[in-house]
Amino acid sequence: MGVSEVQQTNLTSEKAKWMYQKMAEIRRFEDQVHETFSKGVLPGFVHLYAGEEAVAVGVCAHLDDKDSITSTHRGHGHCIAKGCDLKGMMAELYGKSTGLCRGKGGSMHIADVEKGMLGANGIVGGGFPLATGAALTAKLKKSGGVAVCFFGDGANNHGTFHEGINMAAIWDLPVVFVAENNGYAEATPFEYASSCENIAERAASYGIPGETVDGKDAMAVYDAAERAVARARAGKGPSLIECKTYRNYGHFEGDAQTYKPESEKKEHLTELDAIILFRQFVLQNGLASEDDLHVVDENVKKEIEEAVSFAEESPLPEVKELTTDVYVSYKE
Amino acid sequence: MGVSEVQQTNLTSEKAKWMYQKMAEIRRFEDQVHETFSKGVLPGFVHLYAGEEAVAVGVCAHLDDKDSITSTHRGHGHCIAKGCDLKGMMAELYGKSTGLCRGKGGSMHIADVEKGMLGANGIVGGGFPLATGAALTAKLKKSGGVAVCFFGDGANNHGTFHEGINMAAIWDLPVVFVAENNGYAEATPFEYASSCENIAERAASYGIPGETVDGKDAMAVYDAAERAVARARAGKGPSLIECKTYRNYGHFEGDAQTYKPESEKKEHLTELDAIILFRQFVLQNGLASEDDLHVVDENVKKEIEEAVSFAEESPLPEVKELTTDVYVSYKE
Amino acid sequence: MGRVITFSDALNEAMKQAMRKNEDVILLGEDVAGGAEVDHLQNEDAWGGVMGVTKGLIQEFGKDRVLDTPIAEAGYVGAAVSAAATGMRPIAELMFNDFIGSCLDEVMNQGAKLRYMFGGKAKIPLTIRTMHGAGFRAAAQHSQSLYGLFTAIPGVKVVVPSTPADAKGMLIASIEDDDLTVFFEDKTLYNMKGEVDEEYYSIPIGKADIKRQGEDLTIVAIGKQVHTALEAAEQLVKKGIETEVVDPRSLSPLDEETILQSVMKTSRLIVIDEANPRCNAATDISAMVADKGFDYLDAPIKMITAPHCPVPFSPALEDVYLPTPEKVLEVVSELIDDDSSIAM
Amino acid sequence: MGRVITFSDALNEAMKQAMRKNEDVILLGEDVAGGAEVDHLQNEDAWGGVMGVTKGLIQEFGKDRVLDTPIAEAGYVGAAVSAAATGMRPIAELMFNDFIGSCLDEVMNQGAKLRYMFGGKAKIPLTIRTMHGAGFRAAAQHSQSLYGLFTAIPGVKVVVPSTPADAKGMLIASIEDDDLTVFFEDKTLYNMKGEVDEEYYSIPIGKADIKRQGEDLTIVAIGKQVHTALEAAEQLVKKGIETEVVDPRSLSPLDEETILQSVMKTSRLIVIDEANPRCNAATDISAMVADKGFDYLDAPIKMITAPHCPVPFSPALEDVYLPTPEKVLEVVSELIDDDSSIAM
Ligand SMILES: Cc1ncc(C[n+]2csc(CCOP(=O)(O)OP(=O)(O)O)c2C)c(N)n1
Ligand SMILES: Cc1ncc(C[n+]2csc(CCOP(=O)(O)OP(=O)(O)O)c2C)c(N)n1
Ligand SMILES: [Mg+2]
Ligand SMILES: [Mg+2]
Repeated sequence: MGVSEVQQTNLTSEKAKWMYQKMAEIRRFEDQVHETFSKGVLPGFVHLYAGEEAVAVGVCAHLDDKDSITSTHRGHGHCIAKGCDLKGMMAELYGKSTGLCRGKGGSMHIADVEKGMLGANGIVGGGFPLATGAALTAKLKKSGGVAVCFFGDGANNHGTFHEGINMAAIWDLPVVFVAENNGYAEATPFEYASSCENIAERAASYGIPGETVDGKDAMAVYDAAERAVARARAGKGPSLIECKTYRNYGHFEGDAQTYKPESEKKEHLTELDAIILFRQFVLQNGLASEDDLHVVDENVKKEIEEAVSFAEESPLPEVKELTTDVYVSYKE
Repeated sequence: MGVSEVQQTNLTSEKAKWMYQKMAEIRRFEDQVHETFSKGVLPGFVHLYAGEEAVAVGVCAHLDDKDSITSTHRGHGHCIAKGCDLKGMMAELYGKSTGLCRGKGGSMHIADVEKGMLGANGIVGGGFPLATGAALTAKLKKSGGVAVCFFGDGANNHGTFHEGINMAAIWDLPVVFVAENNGYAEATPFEYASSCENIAERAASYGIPGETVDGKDAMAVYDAAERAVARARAGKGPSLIECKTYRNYGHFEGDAQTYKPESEKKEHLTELDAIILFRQFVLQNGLASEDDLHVVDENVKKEIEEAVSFAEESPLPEVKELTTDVYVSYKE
Repeated sequence: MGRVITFSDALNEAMKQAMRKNEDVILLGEDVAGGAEVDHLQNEDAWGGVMGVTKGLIQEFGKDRVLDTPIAEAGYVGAAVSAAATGMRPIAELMFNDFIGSCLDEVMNQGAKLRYMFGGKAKIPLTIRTMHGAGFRAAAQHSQSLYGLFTAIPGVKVVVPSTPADAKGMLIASIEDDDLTVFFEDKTLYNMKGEVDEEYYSIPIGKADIKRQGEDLTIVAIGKQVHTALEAAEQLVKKGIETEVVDPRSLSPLDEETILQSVMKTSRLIVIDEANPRCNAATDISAMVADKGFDYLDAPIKMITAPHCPVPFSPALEDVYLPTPEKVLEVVSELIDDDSSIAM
Repeated sequence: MGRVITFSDALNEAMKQAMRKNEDVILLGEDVAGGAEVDHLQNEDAWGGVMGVTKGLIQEFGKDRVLDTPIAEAGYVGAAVSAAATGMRPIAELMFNDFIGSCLDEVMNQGAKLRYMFGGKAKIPLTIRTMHGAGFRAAAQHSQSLYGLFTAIPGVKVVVPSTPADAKGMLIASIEDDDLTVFFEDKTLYNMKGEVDEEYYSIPIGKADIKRQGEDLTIVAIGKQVHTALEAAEQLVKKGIETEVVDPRSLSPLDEETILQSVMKTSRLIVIDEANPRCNAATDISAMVADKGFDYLDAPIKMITAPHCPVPFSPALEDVYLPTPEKVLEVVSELIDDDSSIAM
């Protein structure tokens, strides 16, 4: 791993700043949630995305609102990269009525269908069929949209991986399957649970392209995603991209992470940090100045503070909302 | 396809005759069932194995009672190759109390656990986890046994394929996964539903050996199975063998098979017939004489006739058996 | 205008008309075209489903709207959920309801819950058609009646029609409905004939139908068992007992009102449900009446169901597995003594 | 001899003792060791399950008997079914009961039916341990109570303990049992403390426990709701109402006898089940009593359950989702007028 070797990039300065901002938003959002959670303010199971920012952002840089993504239990990063509102997100984590899901979903089900974010998912492997279905709609409606399925190394052994990818492949659907291989599924190492060396190898079973990239390197992800999204939009079918990455926090908040070697943890918090790496890349390529990035950092800081205040000040849902929105219509 | 090129074989004459006999038994059993069914005597869904004999027999030639197999909805051939009693089988198809399952299972659930035949299965893909579990027992109990999972080309797209094989691979379990690629899942062609060209290619996803053989050629199956079973018994883990084959009858009894080209059907009933091919092989290699095989044929004919009489004359289960054998014990 | 057609043809017509009306309606499932991709079949003799219920749809609507799927229930049912959430109005066929074991997550945790979990910001206009029921000699894994399992899931609607006319109208209603509906088709009813309007029409989900009027006894029966109840009712006439047969038609929502009103009138209730006896629709309906209709009741609520065992293969056993008019008569004689006055 | 330990420790002890006693007992599931394969953890600080319930088992029994599985519920639950059929006595942990969507087939169509379909020539001594229940802010896909779904399946036994002592004794009984048992653990009870014998002991499956004696009212409550019932009962004493609290402990088989005897004594029944209201264990028990105990009843049978909606995330909503002692009191006041004599 290291700074991307793509030194001549055609990344625009605007896009680079957008990427930097999104990565910074994710990091700060997650650090904030970590802190808030540790104070006992936040309820529930919370799985943080910090450390994996380059994946969500490198991929979503190629998407717009007509494109869909399916996410995982570790969904905040995907939400932010897909353009969801930070205030609505934070309020959702607090279970407030102003949350993206009016407080009914929480961290594990955070979603914004209008933005094409089809939901975090509490079920590992739940996203494969859903992404395939969204791509089917795009194909039948000729919307030009693509669907991206983010999934973990643990999910790669679930049956839905096989069923979803095979179906997308036989129907040449516009899907990009993005493995976030962070080395662990809860406490279980990837190497133990998976009979393949790289998830990308499994693409061959479905006759689709598969490649493994350094998931800490936003530009490596960006480039691979560019090819895969282009292929999907051109009607040539799905691809699989495996991003080798790492989660900075525990599996969920409260996990002591005894299964991770100390050296490994440390390395990822320092020289292998995705944001530091991307920052260097942006500066070296003159895509933004230190000052520019400083402004972004400050803005992000403010955004997150505002999101917290918004969440704190928002009202809880009213009791009568307990049974609404189960159905569109239900004759009692 | 054609006569096996393995002309120097170390197959014993005894084994060759056993194989020929089992293949003949399967064919005649199925032809008989086809006839009986068409008279409206037999109830239910019946899926015939005729045409695919070389697969079950070529594989089971390496197994004994301590080994297990899991089967499919098309299970009669596996039963016979694994040594199940023909009378008990036929009685089961008639729903008689003398059936292998006392009439409670029928064709789709025919089983004989003592013989290691863990059941036909009405659920496509049901066998992958079951074979893996039987292999786990063999490994933990150090029985030296292996488990064979027979499955169809349709089943190869089910999630359990992925989950079962991955698990067997990471635990180095003694399983042999045997694909019976007969080109169709009901009316759906293999090429349409599967994104791989050959099922055997998918073995690579699990880091296990995969090979495609001519499933009409009993010796090609026999040889591949020999390697795979030896590997399993040696504790080296699972393998996948794909046998290209064909079913002579419809998906189930009553299927008009409009989806099959006439020429294809005809070819398989004549020059590509597995039994004719194996007969030639046996004779050419001096493993048995025409007379020997004639005796086998006559015996098989008698066996099947006896099985039919036995089934016809056997009593139906008594009404009180309706609710027995749901549990070993159940405090009401 | 009405003609006499089969249950199966009524379903076929419902799908055809719905697909003509709205091009967002698509059909997917195993062999729903059935060989659409086979060259020599292209516009001819494709299966149209394992029982032929979807015959002819591929010819009229083409491969984009009638999709044969791999044997991957989680895959295609999950895809249908999401296609529904993103703008289509799919009909997914789960060949046998017994196969729900391969895709329950997609129904229970995704399709049924997305709308709620997303705070109302999604809808899932998906219809899952599926075959159920014993009596076909199809043994334990192809004969179950699992509507109870789905009725238990908030976010799912459950329809179990008993006649060709109901089948057509309620399938159209299910397709038009903006929620996830599981639509049950008893495989032994496919050949049943009945009068069915030619026009496109829908029957509201959640409205029970009184299939027979009576004052002495209410039988609520589900799906095919409506006919068991009607047969029993005919025989009971001879004993001077007039039976009201209520066909709920949908189990979720359940038309509690109609059931309660009937029990108010008759004071006696039998529920017939061919599913296994525990936590099924029969217990659900009984319990509802034991609460809300307790004061109307003059006798215990009786349930006639399958026993607590899998569906056996042998015809000798399967025939005693299912409810029959005779069993109904036996139970009625427990409820109403021959010598006791009915209108007591 | 009895010591006060947690529900979680009671389960842990049950597994340890059962595994010591019989080497065919193995444990498999996701993270049940939890990093057993990580070098630096080998004999130390492995997770022992997402909630730590199986902590220490890998150290004592090793990798052959405590198997971390991939995230492949159909795969490992199906493997456990077959391992059971071929001579092992596995405990498979399904982390959350909500994940049954990924492996229902293996339970419903394989594990539960093999014995019957094979004419009695197999047994499936498999215990599936699984976590259920709301109140943990775990939202719609990690908070369900799905014991009703399993109770409906012939061939499955269903255990739902409410105290540490019952948890230990019934888990041992489940492991010893020759049938497929699904054992439910309410995640919000893990820290509950209670007296538990140190010895290896078992409590028969199918025997209800009367957790409190009373003459005026019967409450049958499931799992954690036993404690809701007991709390309510304490408050009812002040109103002069003596409540009998029956804990069925297993839903399949269900101890109908004990429930009916209690209703015979009290003439009034409330069932508390925190599952969604349709086709659940509450309807099952109510319906049973509305049939077999109808003549004992002086009042409608009331059910207190969750509403027909998924489990919401927001604490503000989840707190009103679950049954509470207050709700019980409200329902009791409907059943028993303040001014009416109780022993009427
Ligand atoms: C079907 C299912 N099985 C198990 C779980 C419990 N679980 C939640 S996250 C997780 C690990 C997921 O690992 P991975 O896919 O690598 O994603 P990561 O957490 O590393 O991002 C598990 C086992 C679940 N939520 N759903
Ligand atoms: C889970 C499941 N889905 C669908 C079916 C219906 N079905 C029975 S056999 C079959 C085709 C199986 O094809 P294949 O695996 O190729 O086996 P073959 O019949 O060709 O031997 C299908 C779809 C089933 N029994 N189980
Ligand atoms: Mg991971
Ligand atoms: Mg096939």
